[in-house]
Amino acid sequence: MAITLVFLGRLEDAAGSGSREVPAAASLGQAIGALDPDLADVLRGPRIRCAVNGTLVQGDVPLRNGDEVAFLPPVSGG
Amino acid sequence: MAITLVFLGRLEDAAGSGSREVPAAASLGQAIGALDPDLADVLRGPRIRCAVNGTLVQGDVPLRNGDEVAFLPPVSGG
Amino acid sequence: MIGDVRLLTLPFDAAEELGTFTQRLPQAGGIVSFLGQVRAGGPEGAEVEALELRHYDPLTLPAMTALAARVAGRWTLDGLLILHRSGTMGPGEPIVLVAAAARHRRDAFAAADFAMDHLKSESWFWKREKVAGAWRWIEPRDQDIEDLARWG
Amino acid sequence: MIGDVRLLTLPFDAAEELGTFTQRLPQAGGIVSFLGQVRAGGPEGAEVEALELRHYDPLTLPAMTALAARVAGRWTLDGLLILHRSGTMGPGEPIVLVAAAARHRRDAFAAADFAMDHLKSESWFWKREKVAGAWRWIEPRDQDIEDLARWG
Repeated sequence: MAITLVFLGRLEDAAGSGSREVPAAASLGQAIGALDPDLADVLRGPRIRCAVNGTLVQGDVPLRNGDEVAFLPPVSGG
Repeated sequence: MAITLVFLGRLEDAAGSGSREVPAAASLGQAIGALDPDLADVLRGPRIRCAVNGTLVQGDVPLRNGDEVAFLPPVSGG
Repeated sequence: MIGDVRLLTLPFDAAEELGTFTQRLPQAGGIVSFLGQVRAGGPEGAEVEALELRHYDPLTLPAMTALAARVAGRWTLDGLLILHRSGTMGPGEPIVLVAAAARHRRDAFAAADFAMDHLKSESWFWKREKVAGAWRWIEPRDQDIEDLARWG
Repeated sequence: MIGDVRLLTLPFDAAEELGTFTQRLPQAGGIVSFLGQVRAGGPEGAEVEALELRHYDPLTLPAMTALAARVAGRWTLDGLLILHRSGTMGPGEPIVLVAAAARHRRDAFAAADFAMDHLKSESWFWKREKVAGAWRWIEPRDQDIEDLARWG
């Protein structure tokens, strides 16, 4: 029973790795709340977007076992 | 004692060749006036520009023996 | 229309790619291309030793493909090429190649320009640079946001 | 700045020329190019079998060089390439290649766009096309004059 968190760009430095498995949580908010408070604060930042299983989401959404949640800071590509 | 006339673009068709030698004339106006009247009319057209020895000229200008006079219709390049 | 959109994780030869694209489009009167490459030599001697672009598989290529469809819908094109690197690159290496082929020159210029503005500011890439041995993440530039605002 | 302005009377390989130009400019972040080629296939089946550009030696290359200087004075560029064919060309053959290399993308786009508008409308070339076996001289297009007016 786990979900995968993916940290893109500078969030990788904040999280200490590009991704990690965490215990399943009922919602995105609960998954973030279970993290280290400093990291949780960063992930709740106004410019951080989230995608669940490759689809962008807004606000709190329910999660299911096996979901992949990506945290996306502002892009700086090309 | 001659000058060279060069006919660019569609003026080549009007002149029958890309260039020709003609007897020296004291001025551009005289050189044009000595040509077949139909061709002279075309060369006096408002959109035809002239260059003498590679320099654009406006209006009537004196000519010297050996000059090259180019008649330039509107460009359509590239 | 010939569309060719690729996310590349290995170096590519921009001149060869553009040559191949062009050969497939003899009916196009004009082809405008933009090549973005890792700059050799930086301002104030801050030489970028390496540049890394990270992408996120579930989002990055699908968004590039969606952008290509948007560009193709906005201008009359014969062909559109969008190649973007991911991974680590050294000075002088190509990062992005966009080419738009059209019967009319203005369409090709506008399409390539629009595609680049949107790739730069909206596509799912995160960039970091290695300067003086240290990696640092690059924040988005205000200029990129301004460039985007041009298209209304 | 690297300036390369040539009037060519024989076919050229546009991809190879652009590759060579790019290799000389590792410090440029962006390179915008425009390639104009003889269109294969025409509207309403009026296939252009051949295109001929005539130039006038005393004027044509000097004016191209002057245009390059004007472009280089107006934008901050690392390099500017202007190649233009003269003579007879078949479908798919390159006619003109312009490339502008710059630190900033906007400069490269604007410089290439400006150079093309001015090459098209002001440079000393006269064009004729062979359609259905008959040559006809091409008159300037109103669109070219409008394109020029954009630059004030």
